[in-house]
Amino acid sequence: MNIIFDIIASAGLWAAILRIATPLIFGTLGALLCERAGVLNLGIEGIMTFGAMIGWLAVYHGADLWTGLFVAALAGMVFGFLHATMTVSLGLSQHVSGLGVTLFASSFSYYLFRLIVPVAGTPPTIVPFQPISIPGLSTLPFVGPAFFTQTAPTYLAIVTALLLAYIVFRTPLGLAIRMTGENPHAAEAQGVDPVRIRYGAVIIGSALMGVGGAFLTLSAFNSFFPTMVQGRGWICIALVVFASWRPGRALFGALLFAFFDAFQLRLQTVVQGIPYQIFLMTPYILSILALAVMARRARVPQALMQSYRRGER
Amino acid sequence: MNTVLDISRVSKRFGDNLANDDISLSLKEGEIIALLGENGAGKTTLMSILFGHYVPDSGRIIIHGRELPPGKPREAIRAGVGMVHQHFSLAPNLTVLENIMTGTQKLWALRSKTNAARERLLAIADRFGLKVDPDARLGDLSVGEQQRVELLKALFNDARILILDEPTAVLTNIEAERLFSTLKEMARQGLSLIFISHKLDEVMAAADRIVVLRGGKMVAERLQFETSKAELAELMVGHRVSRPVREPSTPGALVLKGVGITAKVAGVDRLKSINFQLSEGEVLGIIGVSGNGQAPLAALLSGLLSRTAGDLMLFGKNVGNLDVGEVVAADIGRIPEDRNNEGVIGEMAIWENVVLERLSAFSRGGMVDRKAGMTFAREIIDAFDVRGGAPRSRTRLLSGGNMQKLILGRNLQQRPRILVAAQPARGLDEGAVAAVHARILEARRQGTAVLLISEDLDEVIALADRIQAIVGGRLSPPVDAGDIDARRLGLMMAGDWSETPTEATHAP
Amino acid sequence: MRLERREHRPVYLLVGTPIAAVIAALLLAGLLIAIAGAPVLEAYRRILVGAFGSRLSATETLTRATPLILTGLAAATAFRARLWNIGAEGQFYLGAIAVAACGSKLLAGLPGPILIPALLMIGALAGMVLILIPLWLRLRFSVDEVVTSLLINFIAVLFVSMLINGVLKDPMAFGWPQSQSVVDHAMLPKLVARSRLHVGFLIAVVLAVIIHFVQARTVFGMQSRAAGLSPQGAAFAGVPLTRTLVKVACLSGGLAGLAGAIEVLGVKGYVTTDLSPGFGYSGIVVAMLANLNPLGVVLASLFTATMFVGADGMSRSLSIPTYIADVTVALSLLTMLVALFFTQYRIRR
Amino acid sequence: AAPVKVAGIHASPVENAWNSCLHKALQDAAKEGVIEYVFSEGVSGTDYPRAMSEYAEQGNKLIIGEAYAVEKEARQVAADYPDTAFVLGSSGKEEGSNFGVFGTWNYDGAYLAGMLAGKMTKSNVVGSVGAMPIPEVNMLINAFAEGVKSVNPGCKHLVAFIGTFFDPPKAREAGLAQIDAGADILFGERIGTADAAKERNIKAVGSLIDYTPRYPDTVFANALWGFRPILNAAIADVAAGKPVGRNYTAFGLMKEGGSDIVFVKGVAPAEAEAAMEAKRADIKAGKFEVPQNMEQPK
Ligand SMILES: Nc1ncnc2c1ncn2[C@@H]1O[C@H](COP(=O)(O)OP(=O)(O)OP(=O)(O)O)[C@@H](O)[C@H]1O
Ligand SMILES: Nc1ncnc2c1ncn2[C@@H]1O[C@H](COP(=O)(O)OP(=O)(O)OP(=O)(O)O)[C@@H](O)[C@H]1O
Ligand SMILES: [Mg+2]
Ligand SMILES: [Mg+2]
Repeated sequence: MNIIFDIIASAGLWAAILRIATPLIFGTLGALLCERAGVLNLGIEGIMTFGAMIGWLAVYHGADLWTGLFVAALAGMVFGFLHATMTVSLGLSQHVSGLGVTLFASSFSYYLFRLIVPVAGTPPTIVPFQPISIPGLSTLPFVGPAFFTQTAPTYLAIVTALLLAYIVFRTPLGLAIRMTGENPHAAEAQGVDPVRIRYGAVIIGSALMGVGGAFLTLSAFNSFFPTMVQGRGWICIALVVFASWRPGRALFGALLFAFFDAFQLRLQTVVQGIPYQIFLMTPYILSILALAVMARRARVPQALMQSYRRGER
Repeated sequence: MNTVLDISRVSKRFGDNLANDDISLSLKEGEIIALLGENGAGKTTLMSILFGHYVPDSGRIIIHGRELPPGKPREAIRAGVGMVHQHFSLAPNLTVLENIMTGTQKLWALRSKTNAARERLLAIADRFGLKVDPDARLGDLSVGEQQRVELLKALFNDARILILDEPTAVLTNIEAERLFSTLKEMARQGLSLIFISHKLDEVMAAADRIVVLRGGKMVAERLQFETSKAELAELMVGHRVSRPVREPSTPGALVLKGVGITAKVAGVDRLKSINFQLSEGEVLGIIGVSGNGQAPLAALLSGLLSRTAGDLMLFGKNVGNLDVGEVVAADIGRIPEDRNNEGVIGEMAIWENVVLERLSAFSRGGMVDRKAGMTFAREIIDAFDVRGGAPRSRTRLLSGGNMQKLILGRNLQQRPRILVAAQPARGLDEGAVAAVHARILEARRQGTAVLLISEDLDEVIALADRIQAIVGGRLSPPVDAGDIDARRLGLMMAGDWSETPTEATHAP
Repeated sequence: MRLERREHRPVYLLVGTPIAAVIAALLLAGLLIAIAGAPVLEAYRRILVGAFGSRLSATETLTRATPLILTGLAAATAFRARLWNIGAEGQFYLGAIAVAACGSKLLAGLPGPILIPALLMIGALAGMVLILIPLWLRLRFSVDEVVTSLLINFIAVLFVSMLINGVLKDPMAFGWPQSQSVVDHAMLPKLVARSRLHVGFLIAVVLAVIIHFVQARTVFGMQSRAAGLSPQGAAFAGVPLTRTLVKVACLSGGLAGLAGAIEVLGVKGYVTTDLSPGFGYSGIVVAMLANLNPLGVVLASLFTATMFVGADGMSRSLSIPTYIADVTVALSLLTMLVALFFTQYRIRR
Repeated sequence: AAPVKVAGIHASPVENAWNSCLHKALQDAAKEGVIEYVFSEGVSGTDYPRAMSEYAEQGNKLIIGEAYAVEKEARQVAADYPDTAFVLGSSGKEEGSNFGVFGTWNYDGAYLAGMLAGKMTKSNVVGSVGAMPIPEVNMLINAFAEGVKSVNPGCKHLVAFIGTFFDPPKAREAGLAQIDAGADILFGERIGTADAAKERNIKAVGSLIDYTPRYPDTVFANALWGFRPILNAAIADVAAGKPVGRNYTAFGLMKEGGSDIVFVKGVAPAEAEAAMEAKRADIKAGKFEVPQNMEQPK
């Protein structure tokens, strides 16, 4: 018990939570935006991979870090556009289109990476985002090192979550997005074009996914490796449900998941004799338990995964 | 009065189906037009074109002298067109206010003006006498309230031209009357209205002018005072129709009896100690305002809901809770209220839909007997005049009336001993209603005991031998159809059954 | 521009569009091959050669199609009843590890003709057990099974990893964590000598035919389809929804578990954590390509395997990055999806 | 002589440190004109045997790769193509005349690096981050721990596995977790660990390749492993028509010149460096053997 308390009381744990959570926050917000408009985007895993690759590549070729993030967002948009074309315009199955995008985006990013970056020992590096100490706050005991010495994209992720919450619940655009996800026919009957809303949500959502991927290569690490996204995208899909499609809760969910992960990494170093796989499993198991508790209250967007073709009934 | 709307030579084709064929129509300020036609005549299509849901193949829509760009609901709304859809276009998970506000403000505004919108909504609601709670979750509202929200939506957008697609199909007579008085008030305040209906009474009562479509063509246009129900019915269908009349009959043996039945839905008592009995060759009508327990009663007798108390006697034997299989096996036919979601599975073939509920009879050793199923489907199609489909074609393609005939057919073809029919004629055109009623009376003549659950006074009076009202989950004592008039029935539906003659046991 | 559902599907479209899709995918892949500086036409020839040019490549293509057929069937049967089983990957692994455990120790004493069917059953059972978790969560707590079955994949793979690092670890193994090998007489007979092609391929194809028959002809098939198309309508018609769902889940999970079992008994003989290069996920795509038709699943799997094995071989013979194989498969899936769409719809104006 | 046709099959992308050792050696040999080199990377276990067969059928004389996840099938393929030489990374035994094996035994260097680290730690806690507890990783981490213990018996050694070969950000997080738990020197079996050390301004030890140029002020020692000696031996055998069914591991040992430690002088205390150099000489001379412990480190 004492060990566990020590771990929880260490500022390092909390700083790690924010770091680990950042790509998840971006990814979850992206997936959430898509789903709020009624489109499941299983392309996330591939889009994050491509974002990680292309963002890094841009910086490697001389762009600055923010441009790198922007390039990743743009790439996400391109894949979002592809997914939207297939699911919104053509009304193809959202599962399959998403898995197809993942398959394509990830293999394509490996292929491009291999063509562009010559293989030499370990992959080349860039100078990633550095932690920003927020004056005044970062020197506070415990709280300072725990929460106020992160890199800029981490703060951006949190701001994005709050901003998205505001947009979804407090603006006409957000209402239009929600209506499209609940009943696109009703949206259309009110003069809101569900096709455009869905395109917009999927494209912007995918941009966020791209940024989430780029965080891995531009802040969490400094070079790109194939397969380095390691299922983080799928976690985001689960987190959206966990969050009952609310951005604020998505932020919380991502932090909770990151807590389990950061915690198990620390527990491993002090608790011996338990297979390490058990530690790695905990975040997933706890997510499922949390889902079981939350599910009854969660309100799924009613038109999620339903294609909308104008003039068809 | 000046013309506010001109529909000019509109045509629209779906595949091989010419849904609208060169239709022209104009609407004046303050005028109410009723659009009439059989199921599938093209009414909804025409209105959808007007509102921009569909793009016409040819033709133009002119509002206040300006041509409306095709296929843009937004432009239609801006031009002052409001539409209340046949199938509600609402989001159950959002609040009333959110449903109404969607799309009414600049999409890129930094903040929703929620308070202003709420005030405006309340003001409009007040002006037209349409009370709602703006912050209620829409899914929690009754159908009638949802209808009101649909109207408010249009009014909120400053609609000057209001289109209502079968607004009363799911309303009770009382709700419908209230709606029409609101509509007339609107017309008085200068709005122009087009409404679609199959109910000739309300058409005659509310419309200034009546337009009839048949097979996509406009076949007639009459002023209200120069026509009659009979003429309209004939114009619609193309030949004379008259609803069948119930002949006197003597009921046979008692087949179904419920004593003190109580049932819960989602933890709440929806049926409260009800009593009823039903004999061979008679029709028992259950009348009531929507949402008073009709659905649980139908579900209970269809094998979908268990009772928590009370006895059910089937053919003189006390039975426990029945499941669907047992109900079907006991020769009880069932016509569900919601034909699109319960009655049929649209994506399945017609033959599959007719055998699905009696697969045990149409299978051997786990194998479906397709041949027998196909033959059965063909029999029904022939015997019940189901038009527009072969046994193998998808059921979704049938029109509402034909779908209903199919459901009737699969239940009646094998002469059930009991028929539980919930809202059997809802949403059907005059010809189809007559056909359905004839079938039910035919079954009665052959000795079937019919339990008719309906919100339509005319229907119940026309078909039922005895009538019970359902109010708040309770059943009134039965009254003889011969002794009753619309006024008394109205009172009973409001829960006042003190005047009813006490020829049967009182509900406790 | 507007889409319109076709009333009739002309034969030239049914034949022509898939061909057009393959051509489009190859053109796009050709672009990427050209970027890598390789001769494009030669690359196309090599893809063909790589997939069917020799006994090796042809048998390899069929070998790789085998697990895809089974996971594709798993997805197709579940999706048809609107059970979104994304957990085939985990079920695959659980089926595999169950077979490895029983086939190496517990039942190893049985004679082959009994052992092999028993092991196949055990693999299927393991898959069933795993799918019952998300199913139970859905029935009991109404938790969306898309997410739970997806998450369980990760847990299943970690669980397998734990076993092959622990109790099931092969003490005689050469070091890497791997399960003990199943006994030799538990291995499925080869279809072609000196190749990896095994009887499992035939089993998969026969199962596809059987499932097609079950879905088209039996009471269960009709009920599960009804339950998927309209739960409300099916309930009204007396289809026992829960029971049907459980049966469908067992079938789907069983097929995915069987896929894992057959991969172990047919090819590898033991389990490692890289037994499946995403067969569970590819199965979903294959199923949708096939429009959830079991016979279509066989074709779609063969198509996918052909593209992969062909492009993989091509990358080796032309020395361009291996990842071109996955890119080509992804492109063909995407173009094929679009092509199938245009057999059902047409664009007007 | 004409260059030998060699194919490399890498289960991981060639960025992976271990694969990069092979890849680089093969590329160098190709540049020198000794071999003709083609390769595939990211080849999954399912596809690995096919890649072997295809390369064999394409007429490659020597196939270099890793059998770890496909031991059984790899041997089967070798039996099917008796005219092709296969020399694969494996912890198992050679087989027949054309299936040779090699292990990655750079634990000598890890032991020596441990000797430096043991004397450098101030917190008396060091940490190791590994991918998965496979024998060669275990051996490496155990040797490092053993080296630390030999000079500083009271030093605590933390171990964490991240469960995957490819998640540098996760390796970094694991490293940070160990630093938070008090470690002030990290042994990074995985790339990513040194990044944690760099961020917290502590020192780190690298493995397989020389990480010092990548982390100049952080990585002060590396347990190097060179594949070239193994490759040369295999090429020589193939060229001479000798069977390759033998174990090439020894060519990678320190005393054979295959592995070594490189370190930045002056980072560790002078007497620690001296003690380490003495041990290094002993190992090279065969006077000292670093214990081989394949058990999962605790
Ligand atoms: N989107 C569509 N695609 C294909 N066919 C359609 C579509 N909409 C309507 N139809 C067909 O056009 C015809 C006219 O349909 P419409 O909905 O306008 O009839 P209606 O008069 O409103 O009937 P009801 O009284 O049943 O509401 C019908 O045959 C219908 O099946
Ligand atoms: N399972 C349920 N959970 C919550 N509310 C319910 C449930 N079933 C019915 N209700 C609500 O109870 C009221 C009575 O419904 P009921 O189904 O008894 O009436 P009904 O006559 O069938 O209604 P309608 O004809 O409008 O479908 C309605 O307002 C309905 O929304
Ligand atoms: Mg209509
Ligand atoms: Mg009702």
